[in-house]
Amino acid sequence: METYLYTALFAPLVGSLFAALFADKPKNLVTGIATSTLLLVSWISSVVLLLHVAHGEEVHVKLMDWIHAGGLVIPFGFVVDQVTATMMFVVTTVSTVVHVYSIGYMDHDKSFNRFFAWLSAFVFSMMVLVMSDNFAGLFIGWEGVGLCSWALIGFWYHKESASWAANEAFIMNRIADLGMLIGIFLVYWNFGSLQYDVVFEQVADKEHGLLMMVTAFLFIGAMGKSAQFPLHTWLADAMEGPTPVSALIHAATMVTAGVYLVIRANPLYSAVPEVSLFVASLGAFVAMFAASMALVNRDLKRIIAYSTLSQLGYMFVAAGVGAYWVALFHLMTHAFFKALLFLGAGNVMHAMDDELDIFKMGGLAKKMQWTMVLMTIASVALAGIYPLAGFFSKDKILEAAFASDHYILWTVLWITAGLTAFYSFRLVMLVFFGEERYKIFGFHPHEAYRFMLWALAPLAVLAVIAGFFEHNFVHMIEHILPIEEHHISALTFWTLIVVTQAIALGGIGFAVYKYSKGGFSKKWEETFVYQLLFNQYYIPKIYDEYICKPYGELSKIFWKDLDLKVVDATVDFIATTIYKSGMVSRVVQSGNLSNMLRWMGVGLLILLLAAIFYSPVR
Amino acid sequence: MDHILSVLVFFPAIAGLLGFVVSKESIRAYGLSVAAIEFLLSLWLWLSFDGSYPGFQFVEVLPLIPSFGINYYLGVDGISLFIVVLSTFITLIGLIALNVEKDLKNMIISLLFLEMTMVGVFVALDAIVFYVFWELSLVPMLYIIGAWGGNLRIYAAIKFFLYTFAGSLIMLVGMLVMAYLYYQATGVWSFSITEWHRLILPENYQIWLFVAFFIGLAIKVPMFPFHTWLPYAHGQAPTIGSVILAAVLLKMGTYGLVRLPLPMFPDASVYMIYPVAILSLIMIIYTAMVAYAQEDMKQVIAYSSISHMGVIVLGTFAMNPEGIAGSVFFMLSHGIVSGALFMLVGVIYDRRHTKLMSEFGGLAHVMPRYGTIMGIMVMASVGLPLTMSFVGEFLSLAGFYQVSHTMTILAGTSIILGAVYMLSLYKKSFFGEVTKEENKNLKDLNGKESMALWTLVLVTVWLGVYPKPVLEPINTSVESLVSFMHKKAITKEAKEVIKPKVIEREAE
Amino acid sequence: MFEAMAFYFFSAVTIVMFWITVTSKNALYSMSALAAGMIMISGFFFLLDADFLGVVQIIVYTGAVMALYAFGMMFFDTTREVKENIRAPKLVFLLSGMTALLLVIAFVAPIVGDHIEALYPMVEGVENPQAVGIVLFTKYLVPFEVAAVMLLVAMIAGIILAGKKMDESLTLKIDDEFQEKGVQ
Amino acid sequence: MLEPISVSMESLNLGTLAPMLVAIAGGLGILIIDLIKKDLDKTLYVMLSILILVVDLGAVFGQRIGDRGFFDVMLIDGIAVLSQIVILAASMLFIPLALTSRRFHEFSYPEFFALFLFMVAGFQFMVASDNLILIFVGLETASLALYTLIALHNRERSFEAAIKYFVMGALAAGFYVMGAMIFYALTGSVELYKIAEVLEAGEFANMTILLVGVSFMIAALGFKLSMVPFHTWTPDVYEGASATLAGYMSVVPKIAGFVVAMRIFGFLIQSDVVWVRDILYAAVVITMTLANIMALVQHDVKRMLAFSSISHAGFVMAAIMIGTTQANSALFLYWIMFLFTNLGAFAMLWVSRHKDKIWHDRFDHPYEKFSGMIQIKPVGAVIMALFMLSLAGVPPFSLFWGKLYVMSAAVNSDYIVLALIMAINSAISVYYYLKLIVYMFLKDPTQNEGTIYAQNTSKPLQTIIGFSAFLTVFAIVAVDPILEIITTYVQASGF
Amino acid sequence: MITLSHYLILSAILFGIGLVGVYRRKNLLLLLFSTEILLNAVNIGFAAISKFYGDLTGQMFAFFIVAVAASEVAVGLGLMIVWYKRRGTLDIDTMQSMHG
Repeated sequence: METYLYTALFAPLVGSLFAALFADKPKNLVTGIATSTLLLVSWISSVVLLLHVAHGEEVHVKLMDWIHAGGLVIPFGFVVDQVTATMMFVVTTVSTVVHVYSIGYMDHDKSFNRFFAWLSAFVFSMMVLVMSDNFAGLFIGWEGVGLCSWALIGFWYHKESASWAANEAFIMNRIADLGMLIGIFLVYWNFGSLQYDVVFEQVADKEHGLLMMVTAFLFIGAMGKSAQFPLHTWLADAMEGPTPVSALIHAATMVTAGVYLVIRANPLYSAVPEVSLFVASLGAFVAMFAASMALVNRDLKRIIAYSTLSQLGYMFVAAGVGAYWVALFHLMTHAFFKALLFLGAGNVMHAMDDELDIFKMGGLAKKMQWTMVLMTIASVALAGIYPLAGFFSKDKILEAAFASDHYILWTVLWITAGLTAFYSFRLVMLVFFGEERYKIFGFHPHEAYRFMLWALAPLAVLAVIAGFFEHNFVHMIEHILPIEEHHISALTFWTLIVVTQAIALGGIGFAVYKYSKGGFSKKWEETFVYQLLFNQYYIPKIYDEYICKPYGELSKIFWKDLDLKVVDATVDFIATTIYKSGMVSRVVQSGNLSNMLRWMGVGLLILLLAAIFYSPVR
Repeated sequence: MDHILSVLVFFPAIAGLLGFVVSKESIRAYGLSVAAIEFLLSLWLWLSFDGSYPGFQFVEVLPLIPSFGINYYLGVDGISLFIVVLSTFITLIGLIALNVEKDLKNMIISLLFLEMTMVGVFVALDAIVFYVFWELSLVPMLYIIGAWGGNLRIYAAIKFFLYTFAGSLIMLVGMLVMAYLYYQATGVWSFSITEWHRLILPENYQIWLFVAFFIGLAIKVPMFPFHTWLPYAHGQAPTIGSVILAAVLLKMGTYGLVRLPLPMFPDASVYMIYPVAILSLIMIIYTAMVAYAQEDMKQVIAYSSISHMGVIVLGTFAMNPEGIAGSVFFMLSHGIVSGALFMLVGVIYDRRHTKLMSEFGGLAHVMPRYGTIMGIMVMASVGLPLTMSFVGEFLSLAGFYQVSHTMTILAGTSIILGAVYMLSLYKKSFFGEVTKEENKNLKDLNGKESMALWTLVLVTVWLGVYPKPVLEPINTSVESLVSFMHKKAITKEAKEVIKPKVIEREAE
Repeated sequence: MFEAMAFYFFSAVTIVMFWITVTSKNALYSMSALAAGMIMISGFFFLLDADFLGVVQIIVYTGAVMALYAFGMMFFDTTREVKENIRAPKLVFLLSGMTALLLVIAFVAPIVGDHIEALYPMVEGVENPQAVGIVLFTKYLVPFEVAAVMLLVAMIAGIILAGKKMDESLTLKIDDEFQEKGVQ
Repeated sequence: MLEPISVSMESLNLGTLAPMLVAIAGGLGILIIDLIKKDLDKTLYVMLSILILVVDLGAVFGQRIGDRGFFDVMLIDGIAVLSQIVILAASMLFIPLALTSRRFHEFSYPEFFALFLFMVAGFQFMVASDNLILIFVGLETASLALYTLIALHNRERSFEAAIKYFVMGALAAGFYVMGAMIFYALTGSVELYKIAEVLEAGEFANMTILLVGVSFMIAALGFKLSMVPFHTWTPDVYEGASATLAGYMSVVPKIAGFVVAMRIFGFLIQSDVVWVRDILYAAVVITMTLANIMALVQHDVKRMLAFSSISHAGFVMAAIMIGTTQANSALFLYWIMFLFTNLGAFAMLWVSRHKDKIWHDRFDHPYEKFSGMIQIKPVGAVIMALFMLSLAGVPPFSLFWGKLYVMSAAVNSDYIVLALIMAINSAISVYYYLKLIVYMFLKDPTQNEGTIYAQNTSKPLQTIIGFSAFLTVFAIVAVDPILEIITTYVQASGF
Repeated sequence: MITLSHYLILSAILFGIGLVGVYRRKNLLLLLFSTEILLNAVNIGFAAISKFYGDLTGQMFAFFIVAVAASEVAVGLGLMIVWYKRRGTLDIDTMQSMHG
């Protein structure tokens, strides 16, 4: 099995390096094909591993020692257990699809080769992240995906907004990474190791306060990567990157790393309900918060991005209430339909010459039939309508929240479900149906390449059927994650389903109704609420005004006023004072003999005065 | 070979002297061959080094002023070995990428002399010999900055020289006091550092001496309020000067901290952890912010150097093997990475004769290979895992975490702030459209530059992925150093703070 | 009594003379006063039983030195009033006055001389020049000879400095070609 | 009546006089040769002088340490021998510098060499006696000869220098005799060992008067050693004198002065007269610092070196103030190291001496003159830089070891603050030495002709400079043996 | 009764007068006069001490001081002559080409 493990892990790296060789060469289809093939290889290995571990086995290997200093020993160790295998499956599946899709999507881009190099590098980092058997290895992947995300968001670096978004994403993530790093230090100094198994064994012996600190700091890391409030702004801006990137990184995989971390560290989190509750509450808050922003946004990709954010909130709720397997399950299904949604959006963008304003679209269904179908499937799944994948996972989350007596959370999530359904179909309606507004703006939409659509097929299929594998999933995952038994009556169970379905369908219905009639009136756009939501609660502005600008100004002050005018000037002042005192004291050296003689006299007089009036004790 | 260290020290100097004879046309080849031989010698030193033995190896002793206890005493251990290798390596790389036309001969000869002094500092085990090389290193550097630098070069060069010289003189007084105390204790004059290590002093003496040594070393590092010479020196120095200054000369300071005050004054070191840590924190955060405000690419990197040196100092004062080994490793990685960054800035400066970020933009379009390497090095500087810097930074911070949680969190902001200024540098210069006409036809890296830079990239990644061959000997020596300090410490607090290995920790 | 009277008399005259020497604007007065002061000092020497010294004082100072000075004055044409631009005269008097005052303060206190023994005692009945001669040519022969060398040096110095050869400076002459015999 | 005095020749111990007699006889010989045949070449006199100095040096080595001679007037102790060696070595290095390729006035006089030898003899007497009379006479002999030597350079500035030096010297002589008179008044003796004995026996009863006397002595010797504020002549005289003589003056009269100071203040410090210690402490610090900061603002290298030599003298005075054996040994070590470096530096100036003032209407050696020297005359520049670095105390050049040892002596006697002040002063001093290096190495040349830095050069000069440079660089090898000898000698003299 | 102190005080006063001259005089020749006064003042002291201690050494010293004074005059005049020849004045204030 080790071979499969290493194949799964290193195949993307090989592909990445191979593509990197051609990075500054003109487009070469080989890079796309090679990387996609290698990813397929990786996918196959992952599937093999998944099947292998499905029955409770575990593959654990140690490649080599990485860092060894003092008592700190960090190996390059990899473990494939059920959680990892699931993650690997998700990652490789989505990324294979994205790779193939990108061959078409990036067809005309001059940096075609570079794109594949980075994309594969991302997959490799993600694999390291999920496969590592220790926190440090996790951190490698963590930073690695951050790097790749930076490079891919800023892929079109000639665009100011893209490079800005890339840096924002990286720096935001870094803030969180600091928390994560501190968490790792805490783990090391208190558990003496960074290996998961060693650490988790000792959980029972450790103080509660300590565990709280550890989990809190680790969660700060997760907040950054999974773009939770208040570190969420980068995700929307990250949509500057090419759409396959958004699909892969900012929907399916990287952003879920935070969830993965919480799931992975579940022994720690289960031991501290306070932090778990916080995780869940924050998740619920973000779910609603993001959904609300998605309601009014006009940007095709940003809407999807907010929906991602919202769904991540769901996952955290699940993880927070202890239903780790549900979180993982939702993570998986979400990856499929969200990637599908994004890639569909990519098709639309392509057709619309990278126009993103959904109000400039409309009626595209005629031109882009298949895309419309795919995106609708994804939207339905996202809305959580039976029998698509989204239904199973989302419903479980609501159920878990309800069952753990967190009714407020449940309510929030329930409302959010309605909002989700609404904005999803708002998007579908505005893009594909209604008036053909694109004609006003002179676009000539066309359907994407056939093979790109075929590439999306697996995702579509998975988005539809993944939910039915719930039991297999549970069966597999129970080897590693706690499967809690809900003690809710069948009646409540069914009521919950019905209520949820109702609000989701209601949302869809409202959207369809409203937008088939031409949407809301202009007045609505002038209301405070609309403005608040449209400006993302003014949070980016606040960050810019109260953090970025003061930081820049403070830096300037530090440099110009403090470093140059105080610290350096002090040094120079000492030097010039000495020099000036030389200038002053050269007066002694007047060159006039009379003065020189008098100076001797002065010297003598001083000595005599000292002789007579200064008499130290002998 | 018993005298390999002497050979290592004096080979470049002798070669430098002979270099006067070599004709102007062939001097580059000459310099390269000498540097290459020197580098191979240092590699040989590494290969014949026994990584599992913590003490000093290849020791050479030759009396110089026996009546006063001054000996020509050389030796390497895991801590100094790699800095020696780094010195020879960076000199070689610097020479490969050297892009100077004016007075090339003088430049190469001074570089060779500089190499002698650098190696000398790191292998010296006699305080006076250490001091000799330490001071001597200023002279060629003064010349390099002053003769090939920018407009303010003379100011910068003098500032550099005077500042360091003043500091080291205070250190010299400290050394003399130390020798005297040693004489009082044993009746024998000795300037041997290893002998000094064995001398146990009362705490108040330790503190004063620590301060004396610390001032001298801190100026070189450069620690916070003493750092202002560095931006000038870097800003004005030619590329090769900055490279060596950042890569090796600054390391003298931090190396000195590990070699001198720590084992000599363990109690004072523990006593001073907080003041030093606060200075380091100011250094980390404040200079990172100042770096962000810079308009000149080179100044950004110069200030970033200071910021990173802060982490190194912090790691040194962690007083546990993790921190110290980490900081020693960070010295190496900082040497490679900042050296590479300065070299990269030099590349663009050679082409455009400006370093202002506002003059650039979109360089990634015009010079993709250059942009790639710069990107890698920027990321390495930011401390991305699997680059050398991460190992060092991680260990340094991890080590210091044991001393103070809050301070480590504050120090950890370096990974954020570092990203802030480095990425904004990268964005301003490399991203965006090419706006300036002059930038449109810039040539990408040439063969020399590529070779030098890719080598550095390879090393950065190699030691980031597999630091073991370097980290292990360092760790061996550092562990013995820390347990030595632990044993030597006289106060209870110091005994508590200085933590040898985990196992020993638990045994007590 | 005679001693005291003589002392005070000589003292007064000497002080006045020297005061004139240092303050007079007329160089001739100044020199004459100096000569007179010197003679008065020789008076002290006789008073102090240092006959030999007294004679030397008169011969060397009042004779030789004064003659030299007189020659110098003629040469330098300083017989008439000397114009001197004296800056900060108060400072001058403060400095010297304070110095003298402090010296006086120091000397007023009697010297405790318990442990002093004369190395070369004045023997009763031996004439002073004789005694001096003996000491000078035994103990102080070396300084005496060195003094001779010193006088030789002074003589040579005076001769070559005042000599004609100094009028044309080789140092200032620009000589571009080096002559092998160029020492002259 | 007096009894006849019988003196045995052995008790006179004429060997103690031999070195000085050699020098005096040599001087007279040169005068006689000049009388017999005029217009002999200066090379002859140079070589004769060197030979005489060699014989002189031989005689010094022949002296037995601890001898007193000639009714105890002569005192040949370790420091006397050491300082004579330094004096003679410096003289031997100095004299060949007369062999320049340009003509200068002073060397056209055979009397120059005679006076020079008399001066050397004067210094030798000064250091080889503890009789205040002989010290005085020797000092005056040497000084009067020196004034003349300065003036013989024969330009207006050198006369000015000589006159200033002379007048101030006369005042200092007045101070000296006043000091001596007070010592005599207190002890009835003019011999230092006797003075010390009497004072010890009287338990320093007349402290105030004694201190007044010491004040005068400090003033007098302070003038010789150019301690602030008695230093004012130094820069002017160095500037007016020829570079070579300035170099000589910065070394030889001072070592003689140091020895006298050691003799006079040594016993006072050893008998714990704290006042002397404190005053010297202050004087040392002021001298070092003030001279240093004044040197910072100079425009002329020679004048800068003048101030720097004041500062170095202050540094070394500290050794006398400390007064331990190590300190006194350090003094000699320092001065031997200083000798080569400083003479070398002045010789470099001498080599580049121009008769026409190209760079400055006042100075012969303004900093601008040396700008870009590395490109025109690299070897010269490197050697000059070596001397500058050595003077600055950059290791491993000669003066560093002197500084190290003096500072160590300070530290070992618990004068840590003093050591720190010394360190700071060294740091300040670096600036002005560096300034020359900056001009030489870092600035662009103003002239392109290589000969401008070697106007005055000749083989002997190059040899001397090369020799000095060699010693400057490889001083480390010599430190230990020299130190050993010095320590033995110093210990033998009871310091 | 005239004691040693009387003489010493006289000596001190004369020394002070000499100092006045040295500090005050601008004419080199007259300045040289003043230095003679300094030496003479000390000579009185030496002679007096010699008398009161009954020791000849003081007289010896005085004798040598006289010799030194004479030599100084010779050298001093020589220097003044060369200076006068060049500049035609003995005023100190004209002698300031070197300063700073």
